[in-house]
Amino acid sequence: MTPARRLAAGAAALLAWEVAGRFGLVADGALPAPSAILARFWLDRADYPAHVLATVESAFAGFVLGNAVAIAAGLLFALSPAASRLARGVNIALFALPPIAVVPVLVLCLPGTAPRIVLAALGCYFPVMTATVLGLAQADPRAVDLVRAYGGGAGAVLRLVRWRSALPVVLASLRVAAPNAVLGAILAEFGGGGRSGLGAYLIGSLGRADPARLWGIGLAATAIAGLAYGLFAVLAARATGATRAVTIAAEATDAGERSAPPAWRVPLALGSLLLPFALWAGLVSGFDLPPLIAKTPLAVLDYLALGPTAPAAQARLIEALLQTLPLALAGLVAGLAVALTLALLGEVLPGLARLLMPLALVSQTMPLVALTPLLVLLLGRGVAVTLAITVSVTFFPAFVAIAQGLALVPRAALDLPRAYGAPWWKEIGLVALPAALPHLFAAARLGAPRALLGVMIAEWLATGRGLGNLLNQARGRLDYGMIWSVALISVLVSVALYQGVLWIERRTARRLGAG
Amino acid sequence: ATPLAFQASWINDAEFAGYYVALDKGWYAEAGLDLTYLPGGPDVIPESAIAAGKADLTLTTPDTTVQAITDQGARFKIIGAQYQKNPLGVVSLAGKPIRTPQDLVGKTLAVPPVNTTSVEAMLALNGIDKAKVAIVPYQYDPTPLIKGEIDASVDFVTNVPYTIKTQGGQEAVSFLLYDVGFTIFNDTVVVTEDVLKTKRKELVAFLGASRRGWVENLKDPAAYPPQFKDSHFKGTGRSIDNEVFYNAAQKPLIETPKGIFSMSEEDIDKTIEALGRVGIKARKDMFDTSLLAELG
Amino acid sequence: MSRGAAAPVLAPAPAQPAGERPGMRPAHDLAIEGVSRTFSVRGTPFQALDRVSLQAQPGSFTALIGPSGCGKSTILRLALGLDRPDAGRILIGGVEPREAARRGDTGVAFQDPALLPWRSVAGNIALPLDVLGRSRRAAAARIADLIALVGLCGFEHALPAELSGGMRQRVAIARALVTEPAVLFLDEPFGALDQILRRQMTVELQRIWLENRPTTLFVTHGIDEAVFLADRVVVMHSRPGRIAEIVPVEFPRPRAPTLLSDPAFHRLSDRVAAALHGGTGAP
Amino acid sequence: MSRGAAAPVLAPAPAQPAGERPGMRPAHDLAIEGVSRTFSVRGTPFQALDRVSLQAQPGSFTALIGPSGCGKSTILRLALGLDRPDAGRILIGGVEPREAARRGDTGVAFQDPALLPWRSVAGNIALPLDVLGRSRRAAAARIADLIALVGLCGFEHALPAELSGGMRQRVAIARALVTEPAVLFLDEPFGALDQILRRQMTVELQRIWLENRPTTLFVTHGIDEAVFLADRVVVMHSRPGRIAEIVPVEFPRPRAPTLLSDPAFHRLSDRVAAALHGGTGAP
Ligand SMILES: Nc1ncnc2c1ncn2[C@@H]1O[C@H](COP(=O)(O)OP(=O)(O)OP(=O)(O)O)[C@@H](O)[C@H]1O
Ligand SMILES: Nc1ncnc2c1ncn2[C@@H]1O[C@H](COP(=O)(O)OP(=O)(O)OP(=O)(O)O)[C@@H](O)[C@H]1O
Ligand SMILES: Cc1ncc(C[n+]2csc(CCO)c2C)c(N)n1
Ligand SMILES: [Mg+2]
Ligand SMILES: [Mg+2]
Repeated sequence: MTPARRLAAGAAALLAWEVAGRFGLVADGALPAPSAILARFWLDRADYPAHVLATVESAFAGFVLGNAVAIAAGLLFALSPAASRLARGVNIALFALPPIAVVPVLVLCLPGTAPRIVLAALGCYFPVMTATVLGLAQADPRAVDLVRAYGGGAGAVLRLVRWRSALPVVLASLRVAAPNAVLGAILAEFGGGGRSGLGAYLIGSLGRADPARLWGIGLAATAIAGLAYGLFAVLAARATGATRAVTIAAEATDAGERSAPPAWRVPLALGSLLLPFALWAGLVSGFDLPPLIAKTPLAVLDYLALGPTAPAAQARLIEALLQTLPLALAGLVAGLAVALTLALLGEVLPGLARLLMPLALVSQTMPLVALTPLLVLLLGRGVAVTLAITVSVTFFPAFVAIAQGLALVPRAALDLPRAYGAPWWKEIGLVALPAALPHLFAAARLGAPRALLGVMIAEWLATGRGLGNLLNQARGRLDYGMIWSVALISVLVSVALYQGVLWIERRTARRLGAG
Repeated sequence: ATPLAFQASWINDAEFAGYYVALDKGWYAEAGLDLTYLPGGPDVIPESAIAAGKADLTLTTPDTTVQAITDQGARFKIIGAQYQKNPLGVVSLAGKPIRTPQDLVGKTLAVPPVNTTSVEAMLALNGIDKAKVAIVPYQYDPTPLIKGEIDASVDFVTNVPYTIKTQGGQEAVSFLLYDVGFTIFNDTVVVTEDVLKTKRKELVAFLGASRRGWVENLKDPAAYPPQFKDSHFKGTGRSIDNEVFYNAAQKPLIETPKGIFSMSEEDIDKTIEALGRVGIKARKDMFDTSLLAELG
Repeated sequence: MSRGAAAPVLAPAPAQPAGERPGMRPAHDLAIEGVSRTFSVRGTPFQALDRVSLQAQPGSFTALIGPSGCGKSTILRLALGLDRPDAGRILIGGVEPREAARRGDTGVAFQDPALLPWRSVAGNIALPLDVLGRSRRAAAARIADLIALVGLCGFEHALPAELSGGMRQRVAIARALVTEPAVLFLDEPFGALDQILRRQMTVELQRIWLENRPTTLFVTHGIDEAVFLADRVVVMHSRPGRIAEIVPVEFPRPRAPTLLSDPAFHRLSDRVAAALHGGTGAP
Repeated sequence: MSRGAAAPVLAPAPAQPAGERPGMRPAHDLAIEGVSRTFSVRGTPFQALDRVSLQAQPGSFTALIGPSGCGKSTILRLALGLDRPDAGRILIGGVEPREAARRGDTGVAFQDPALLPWRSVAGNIALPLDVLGRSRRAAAARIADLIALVGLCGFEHALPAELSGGMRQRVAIARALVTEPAVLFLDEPFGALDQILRRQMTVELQRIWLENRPTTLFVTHGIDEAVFLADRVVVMHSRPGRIAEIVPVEFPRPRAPTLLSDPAFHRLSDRVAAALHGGTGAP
């Protein structure tokens, strides 16, 4: 697509949106026309600067903090498979903890804007850490051998080869981190009781039943995230160009999630499971939280298994889990399918893909709570809306990871199918996708915890079923035993999904000779 | 002046207008208090704030507070009630009115998470099987109600009819849960027993100054909200008209001849009884009316 | 190596019969007409090819020889449609390179073996079949023959990482031959082989080539190889890359290995060497 | 190429003087003692090396020649500490390979040039300096000399993607020489070069080698190259990879290109060829 045609297509899409909004064609007018959003924005113009500034401040601080920690952790995990294995539980927990369970505790423990910064940082941590580990692991083995042949140790390999190989992957992951940081800040503003920030503006605006205002807020958030996204997209593309291998290394590389030495496997797996609990217990006592709110692991054990509350709690949890789990699996598959489709579209019709990017970005920064009325009007309150919400929270990190993987396929590998006149799907199916397999699996590992979270969000916002609803209602009842239990279960399920993906990945790698 | 931190139960709106009046008039300072006002929000759980010591006192919904005391062993005391009658009600469109609990059968009702207990109580009190009502989550955006995706929502009747009128162009029909048997207070003023012991004087001072603020505010519900346009209500995303509506609508729910915040024996009994019928075991000793008594 | 019955004959009938055996895939002619290509090397333009013209008759064998960096691989990439010339055009059997590639008329071994690390030896050899949508099963015998031809029996299931450099290059040669292309491009296919194997493979290549007589463009640094195999040796010079001389080779076929010690062979080789020396040498 | 004053002399004094010029990095001996290595090729064991022993005197030049897949590259990887033998051991100047590498005593050009795509030609050549923590600035002149030596003037700032196959290989050669190693490993460094350049580089390599006399292990498929450059030619056979014969080469140095047409040279070359032919050929 030429820039002119892309512009035309963009204008056409905007026009269609305008018509749909003006004439109330979508969801009985719950989708506002762009002009209505602009008009509302103009009326509200005095409100925005302070809110935008507050959100930018928190999001930026969280972005810097989260990414710094993520990259440092990624370095550690890349150098030490044991540390990586040990921290896996904590990592997934940080990514999988539902914000609706986390924010009340953050708000209680931390002063001022700290909860916003922490939530923004949490949104960055996992994708960027994963990308760092993957990028470092994916270094060309020939280059690694070269440095080692000159006596270079892990440090020299890291300094001269690995970090530079990781650069495009890490920069690409910052494309994910940017909207996540903005959304994280907004979510904390939304619920945290502050007076500034787009999130605070949003919670006040919800009761107005004015979609134009909500879209204005969402688009302002998108604009903030979009700037950072665009910056890192350009930087990542540049870095990719000069990182892409010219020829193909004969050895396949691993995807970063290396297994630990066999003798250590069992203790590390145990440690990985126990570490989050230890951290949890430590934080609860460290912040001196009242026992009403902050349940210790033992208190949750009591609530779930030993105490008088156990039978009822178990029954409710199991019922909820049975509602949530199948949808989470379906959502994971659907989210990855969308991610893959979008990434492939980027290869085949880059113009169209670029046209879809703003839309994808909106889906990442628009707080779902603002979209709920539109979604339930369009899709009802059943499986459709659940899958839509789940896909929307799952696909983006996976999409960016896959697209980056495809962009790094060595030139020589693609020459081969092209020299035989391969149609695009064969070029991709026979060469590009297999070559990008580590990135594909990294995408799946990113998707797994998100899928569960997505279903829980849908249950919380729209369907009123499953774990999400249980959590939501437990909050209403001040039933902290149940809140912690649901959080615990959702993390355990995420860990299980993650391990499942890892298992498939290992089997595939072994079959393809990289294991 | 002694510092005192007050955790509000929601974002800045007319629900807290009385406190803003007292703040702006300097009546807390006059009463010897250096009041910190903390706005609330969906993730600020008021009971948590006082339990964690972030605030000295807060406003709560009594059902959750009582449950926290009975089930979790929290050491809370209720020392006053802003709403004599809980403003929570079932709101529907005049075109498809829901006037009684019985009308809810077979309908879809949106309920905010914090109010699930109250709604289930109301249905039980009226002999309605909750399985016959499709209860879906509610996030305080009335759009699904206006568009007819749901039949009714549980919301503050002081607030949402305004939106339905301005955005939906329709009249709202509503009934209070209170009026169908769920006779509880709301925005109960709650403290921990510790604070009650150590800051009794300040709490009394707070109640006094706040009562002054509320009396002043309710004299003319249209008077104060516009004055808060560039202070307490700045940037909330809500409109001053909405706050005026809210302020007027809440007037009858707050005012009582015994003085704002008061909890009469009779009303305490009503609250205990209503909660008791859904298994929430409130007791008289959870309510401490002695501070109000000091106000006279 | 027997011709797979499954391979469809897509190309139009050639202007001149390509080979002896009936039912063969007809070879195509290759026409390179005034092709120029300028790259940008770190921002500054670098003319890799300057008006290169070369006509190859159907069923002919052309060797391309020239100093490193003179544009040999660039010509191949252009002829395969992997790159586009700035001026001039290339036609294979009268059609655009990409079209010819789509029809399955071209086969190639790149200078770098470019094996897919996740595919076994047999899988890598079969890749062109997979691309062209031809049956792997029907070609199983041919694949086995090719593996034997390049001396990799017993390594069918080995992955590239488990092969030596020379073994990888041999896989690439087998892959170039698997589709029995009408036009064959080989970019220094024997560069990583020892001299014995190289000689052996040279002789084998002649044998295979005689079976189907694909129009062949053979890039090499070995003058003797070039003279032994080709109908003519195209000598290129560099900076800018251009054709300096075309030396015809008229020994009858099949050529026996004894030809390599024939004085006439040496005379021709010396002529090619002289043509090469006339160039600027390495850039 | 002049010796950079900055390069530290880390190696212990050699048992025997390595060269003529004073202040030079002393060459080390290379001792390969009964080394075996068995790989697993898709699960089945494959013996790549069978009790290979080879002693190289400090300052000696050893050519390693053998059929494709006989284990030449494997020996190099073991000697560089990139892989470990199953039996036997390798010592460089009396220390473990990794230790020697850390000291900066070794230099290598792998069979696959494997340039870092993000580094320019000059940057790639400087990589070993960066690994060893030596000053790039101090070596600037040497790098420029090496770029000229391998005929890449004007391409200093080009990226690997902008080079031809032969040009990339030449970068790898320059890179192997940049540290002026005491022990030099070259794995078919001239495989992708045309014959003229190859000859030129062979002569240049002798010149450079004579300057510092690093102990050199030179893997090649070119018998004439091997005989021209080496003190002795080690001929390997394959399956399992082993040393079949060691042919000493006693022509005085420096050897002039005219040696290549000397009958004595041809006799020796034929002896090497015969030793090679005795092997099993390609696997
Ligand atoms: N990592 C590995 N895994 C399995 N087998 C291997 C591995 N590396 C080498 N081999 C096997 O060891 C043998 C020797 O390989 P090596 O690369 O040393 O050969 P070479 O002598 O360098 O050959 P060439 O001249 O073709 O480069 C080969 O048969 C190869 O299949
Ligand atoms: N993508 C590219 N970008 C910039 N320059 C290029 C590119 N590809 C090739 N060149 C330049 O074009 C010239 C010709 O390259 P080509 O690969 O065709 O050489 P060649 O004749 O195959 O050499 P060799 O024998 O070394 O393989 C070289 O000088 C190289 O620097
Ligand atoms: C004690 C108390 N609890 C909850 C809410 C939140 N809430 C319940 S209904 C409703 C709709 C009014 O806009 C809102 C915001 C509140 N305000 N006060
Ligand atoms: Mg080339
Ligand atoms: Mg080798």
